[in-house]
Amino acid sequence: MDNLLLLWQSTGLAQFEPGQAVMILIGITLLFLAIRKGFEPLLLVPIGFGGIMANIPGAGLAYSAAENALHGADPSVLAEMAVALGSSVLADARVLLDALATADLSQQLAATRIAEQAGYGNGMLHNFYVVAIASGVAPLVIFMGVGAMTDFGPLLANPRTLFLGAAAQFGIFATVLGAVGLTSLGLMDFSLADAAAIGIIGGADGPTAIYVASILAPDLLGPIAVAAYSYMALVPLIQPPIMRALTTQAEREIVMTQLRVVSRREKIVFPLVLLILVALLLPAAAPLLGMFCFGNLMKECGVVGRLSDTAQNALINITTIFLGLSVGSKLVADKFLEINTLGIMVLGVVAFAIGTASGVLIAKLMNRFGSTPLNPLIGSAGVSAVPMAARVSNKIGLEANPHNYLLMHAMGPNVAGVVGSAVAAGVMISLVGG
Amino acid sequence: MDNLLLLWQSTGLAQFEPGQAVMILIGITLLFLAIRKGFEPLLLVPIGFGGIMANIPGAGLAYSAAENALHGADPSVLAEMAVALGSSVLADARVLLDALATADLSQQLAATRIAEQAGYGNGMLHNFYVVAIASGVAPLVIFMGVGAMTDFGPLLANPRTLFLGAAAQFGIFATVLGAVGLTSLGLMDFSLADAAAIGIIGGADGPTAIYVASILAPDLLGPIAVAAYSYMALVPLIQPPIMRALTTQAEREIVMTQLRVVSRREKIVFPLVLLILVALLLPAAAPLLGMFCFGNLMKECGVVGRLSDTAQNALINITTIFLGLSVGSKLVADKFLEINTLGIMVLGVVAFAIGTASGVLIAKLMNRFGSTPLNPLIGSAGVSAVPMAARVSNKIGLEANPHNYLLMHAMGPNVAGVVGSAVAAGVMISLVGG
Amino acid sequence: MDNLLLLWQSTGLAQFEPGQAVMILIGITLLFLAIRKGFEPLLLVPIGFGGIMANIPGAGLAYSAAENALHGADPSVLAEMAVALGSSVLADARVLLDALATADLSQQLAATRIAEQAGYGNGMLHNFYVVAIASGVAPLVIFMGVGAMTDFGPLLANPRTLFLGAAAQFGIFATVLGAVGLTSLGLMDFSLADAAAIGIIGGADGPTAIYVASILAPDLLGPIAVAAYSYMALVPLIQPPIMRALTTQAEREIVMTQLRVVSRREKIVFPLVLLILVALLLPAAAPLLGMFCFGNLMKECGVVGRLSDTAQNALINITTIFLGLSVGSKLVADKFLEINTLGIMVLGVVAFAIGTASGVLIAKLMNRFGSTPLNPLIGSAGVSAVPMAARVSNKIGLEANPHNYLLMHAMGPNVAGVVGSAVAAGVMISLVGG
Amino acid sequence: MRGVELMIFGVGAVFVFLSLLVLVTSLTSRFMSRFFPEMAASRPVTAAALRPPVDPVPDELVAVIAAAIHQHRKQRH
Amino acid sequence: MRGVELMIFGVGAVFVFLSLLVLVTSLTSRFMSRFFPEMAASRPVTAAALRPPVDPVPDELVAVIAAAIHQHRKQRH
Amino acid sequence: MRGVELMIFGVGAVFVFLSLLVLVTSLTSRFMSRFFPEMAASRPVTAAALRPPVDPVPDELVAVIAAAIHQHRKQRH
Ligand code: NA
Ligand code: NA
Ligand code: NA
Repeated sequence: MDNLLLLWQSTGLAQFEPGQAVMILIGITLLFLAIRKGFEPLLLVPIGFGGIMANIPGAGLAYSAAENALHGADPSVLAEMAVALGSSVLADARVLLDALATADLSQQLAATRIAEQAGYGNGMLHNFYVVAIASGVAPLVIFMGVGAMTDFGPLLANPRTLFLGAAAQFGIFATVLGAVGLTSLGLMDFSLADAAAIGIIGGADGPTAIYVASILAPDLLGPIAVAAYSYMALVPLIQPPIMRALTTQAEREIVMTQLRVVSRREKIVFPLVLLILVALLLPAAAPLLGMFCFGNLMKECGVVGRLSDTAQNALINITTIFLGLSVGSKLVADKFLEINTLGIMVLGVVAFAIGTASGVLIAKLMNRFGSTPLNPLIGSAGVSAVPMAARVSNKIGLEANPHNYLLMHAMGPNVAGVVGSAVAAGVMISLVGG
Repeated sequence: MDNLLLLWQSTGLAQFEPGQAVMILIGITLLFLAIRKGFEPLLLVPIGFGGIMANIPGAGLAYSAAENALHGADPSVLAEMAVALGSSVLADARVLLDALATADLSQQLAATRIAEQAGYGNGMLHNFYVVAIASGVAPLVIFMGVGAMTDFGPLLANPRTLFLGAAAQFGIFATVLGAVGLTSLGLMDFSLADAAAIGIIGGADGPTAIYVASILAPDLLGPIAVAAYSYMALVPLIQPPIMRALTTQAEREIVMTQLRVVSRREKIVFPLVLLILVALLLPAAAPLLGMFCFGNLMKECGVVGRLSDTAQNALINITTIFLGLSVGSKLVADKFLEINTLGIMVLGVVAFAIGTASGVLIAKLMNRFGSTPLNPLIGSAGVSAVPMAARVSNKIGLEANPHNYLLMHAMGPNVAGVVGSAVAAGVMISLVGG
Repeated sequence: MDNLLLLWQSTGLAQFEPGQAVMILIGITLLFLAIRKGFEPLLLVPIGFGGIMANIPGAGLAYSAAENALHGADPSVLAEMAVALGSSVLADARVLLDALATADLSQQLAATRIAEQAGYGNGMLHNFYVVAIASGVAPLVIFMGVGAMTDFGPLLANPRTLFLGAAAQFGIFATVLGAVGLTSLGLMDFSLADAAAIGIIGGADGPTAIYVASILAPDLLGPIAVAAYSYMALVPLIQPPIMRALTTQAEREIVMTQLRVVSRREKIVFPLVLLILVALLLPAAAPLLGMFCFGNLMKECGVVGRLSDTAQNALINITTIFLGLSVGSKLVADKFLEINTLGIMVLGVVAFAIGTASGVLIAKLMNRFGSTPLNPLIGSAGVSAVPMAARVSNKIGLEANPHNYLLMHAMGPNVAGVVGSAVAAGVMISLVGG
Repeated sequence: MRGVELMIFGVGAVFVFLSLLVLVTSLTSRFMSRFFPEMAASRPVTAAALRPPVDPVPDELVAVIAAAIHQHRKQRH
Repeated sequence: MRGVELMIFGVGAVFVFLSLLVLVTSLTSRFMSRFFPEMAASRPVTAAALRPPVDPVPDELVAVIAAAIHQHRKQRH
Repeated sequence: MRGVELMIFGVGAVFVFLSLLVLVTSLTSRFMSRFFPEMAASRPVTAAALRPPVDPVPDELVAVIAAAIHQHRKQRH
């Protein structure tokens, strides 16, 4: 009989909380969007699945050993941990969970040791998170792989498009302002670091957003990553109306001059030039842009083809699997089902919209005052979201002039947007994370 | 002269113990079986080689820093470690090794720190074991890869075959009973957790067996893994006599109706349905079945082909190499050359036999009382050992009726056996590991 | 205004030290040599790029959390860390950095905890170094991959060539003597362990050199790795003059008898024989030669093709990327711009030259006193540097006799050189590292 | 807890779980073949992935999350 | 520090950085096309990698490092 | 311990080890070519891997382990 009870108590049904059911539904929704609608499936399939696993009641896959011990709620263990955390011995599990979250390093170590002595361990997804994200390594490795896939040719042929990549980052900082504003209005509750992390969603660059969130606002990492990848998938919906509203038919018809051929040597030198500029001016962006430039150099130098291939395939794929599952670990009900999550979703789309608009407006300006014609539609590609945003520019351009292929011209601002958001990330980390 | 002495003392010859020589021979035997006889070579080659390396005298590749310090037997270090472990200062190395094995976490940390201060480090294989198996990650990653290689189509076309996958797990629990019985007869010395881990050998699923053993009985992991993979390789020898003995010629000739076509959508939904059932009922199986379902969803959803490819190739291969070497680290003479190992080998083959028989018998029952014909030979495939067991069913079927191809029909119970043993593993961990 | 100051102070320009600029130039030089001159690009591209990243001012990518905290030089943190390190509270950052380097384990842990509490973290490259090199795993995994790429056929057809692989290691030990000599003359400042690590450069084997340096002289790892790979790339320049000077035209024209066919079984048994000899005589070489033999067995046994493929491709490539970046982390100005580095560069080339000469001289001897003709040009291939050194033998041989292809004959001593330097490494670790 | 009990409960739990799986799988298959039959085997799922989405799904996602949070907060307070 | 300031400095820093990158990139491109024009597109870089080096570069590397160390030591003492 | 000694013992150890390897390798090759000659080069080893094993090897393995354990226990007690 005891066995039956033990079995029943160990089932999920006996331990289910409504929030977990809701989160499992959200996980299924993400999988649906990824599989049926083609929303960034490479990330959203692992994230969605990880989110479901994180909310399996009683499994504690997303919790650390100490959190699992507190969820286990064995009275004697609770009492011991309360002492370790400097709380009242009578404190209940929920209070202790809050105490654990704000405890200092040595208290956390003490609590962890008690939990491990009592037989509790880290959940699988928690371990993935610690190794892949908390250490910072997974976003950096993905950025290296992205670098190894990036062709800076169109950017080098027309370096002025870097300004468009800068302009589109305006959305990032406007969103920070928005987040701070919502907080001062009492509608949300974001610290400046939170606001900075949320703003990076507007950079339309997944690994950058995850990297910054893991440093500045780990608690918000789940919603930020979900928002970033969701909106990146929605670029073909979000951008066109803004692009049409801000440009005239005449502007959309502008034919740009063909890009010059860029030599192999220029392409080899560019990542080094960028790295040295980072070294001189923005060390906080060094990990992200360093790995990005390293990947690009491996690709362009032509003598380490097997390393470049691995960076673009086996390594980035392995890392993506664990990055996605790790992000999923941040979709536990307690941390995701907050009013802040809604705020993040709303602010994220605003950031995208402002970034798109800024890119288009600056492109208009450059067209008006520059010497060579520049179709403002390529401005929107400055938000990143490679290569989706460039394809959108191309598509809207073709609507206006069926013989005007903007794709290669838009790839310049598009990769500039990747650099731009990494730079913005560095600036944020310098100013806020210091 | 001192140098010569130093060189000589550092040789293996000066430090060889007979047990190590024996274990090296066993390692060579495993390699011979793997290479010449084709016994599950993907695992037994790394395990056998790891086993040889683990027993190189003086190298301490399979030991932790603290164990290496105790084997080093420097008197002052021993005395310090004896204090840390709460033993008598006069205790010799063997006593301290036992004390270390049963020490609590903080004593182990203290002993480790002393060993590291004295210049001892973890052996290479020990590090592999900690990272790959003690963390649980390697079996889970292999299970993900297996999931990405599994086609649930035959199972979905005939879901009743899941019962066969359940029936064949009877061997697991009968073996637990056997292990407990042998212990109460005083022939062996297994705790209930040991017995549970040994039983899982009957699940005929390598990663599941390693995963359960790493949780419930890490000391027995070496023999359990060796037994599991050896017997999986011997499925074509163990199963046929049992299958022939329990079926009539008429039953073996039964032709089954062709399987219906299963839609892509059903295949996509199945891993999610299974995951949710796990979430509701058996959280303890969530890591294993979660990763398995994740791998399968990646394969079936069709939108993350590059992740699925990596899970089936680079990632599972890398993990297999380190998993095998890590298992080898548990083949050190001290831990392997116990009477218990013999008991595990014998119990393992009994588990296989009982599982096979149960599968066949339930299949006979289902054939008699079901509406559609069911060839009892596919029952034996329920033990897992994909795809060997299904091939055996096919082969014995062809002997009875040269035009009766059972392979696809046997794949249903075969993959059901994988699910079944993971479920059994979850049940074990809930009931015993709590 | 504060923001502007904060931004400026966070730039690299405000924090640049001349040494860092110099090291960035050296990094660029390494990249130039790798990309334009084809100097071992697979390693020197990651090493060079890592070296640049390690010297980005203010980023601290190559430093541990404690080092970053000391570089941060916040007075209250410094004071706390001074206490933890047992230094005077008034000690400045430079003094404390020295104290940290010589602190014992528990002091280091205490200092690290203070640094982490104060918000400092490990640099990215430092983490790579700890995981890839300090653990020893990356050189071992690369050695496994090299094993899986090595064909022992030519060696087995003519086992006497193992003597050439032994002879060429004379350079290693002569260099140790040289390093000790330079120290006793007061020109350099090398401990015996340093000297041993430097000598291994003469083994012409990158992973072996890195492995030994990481154990015996981690501080010198950067220059040692750079010297090893640079000189391996320079084999076609360094060896020919020595080979020509030590041989007569008649010797260079010697045609060797064709190699016998080696059976598959002999190739399978060889790595096991080698492993067992290591086990009996030289446990200190067990990790290196064990992994090497394991890789070779995976290749030759023919039943684990997918593991062997992965070891030769995805796994070795991934490991090479991180190994290279990790070595780069040792190119920080403070540690690299020492007079010792120059000494290492000079001693390295001397080691190469002596090894080449010893190989050629012993080959002459074997030709004179042996029963079968042996072209002394293949002696130089005994230094390792596979397959470059064997190609050089072939090329010089063709100069003397345009129909005399020595390549296959030189592959025997060439792979013998790999084994020989791993053996020498084991001897060093036994004698010096004990 | 002894071996016999472990065997009974273990085998029982495995059978219960897999029986439920048979049930749920059968129901799901029937449900899907009735309500979401695949149009034609020739339209691969990957095609959908390459096609940009055309309906305003962000609203859906936000709506789902909003409802979820609302309900969650209500229950806690 | 408040949001407005963060926005001003942040946008400013991004623009300054990318403007400098435009400048440096343009200069580099011009410099390279003038002084190191590529001989012919048909000579791939990988060819260089396979060709053994022919000039005594070790001297170069050692010279660079020697000079560097010299300068470095001078500055510290 | 000084450099000279290290050189002597080091070179000596390397030569001893590799000489033994020459010896053992030669013996093994001779032994194998006499007692286990390969039937025909055309039968690849992988074929054996795919063929299910036909002799009752589990007995072999169990026998080896049993003997080993027996001997091991005898020596310890
Ligand atoms: Na961007
Ligand atoms: Na099974
Ligand atoms: Na060598």
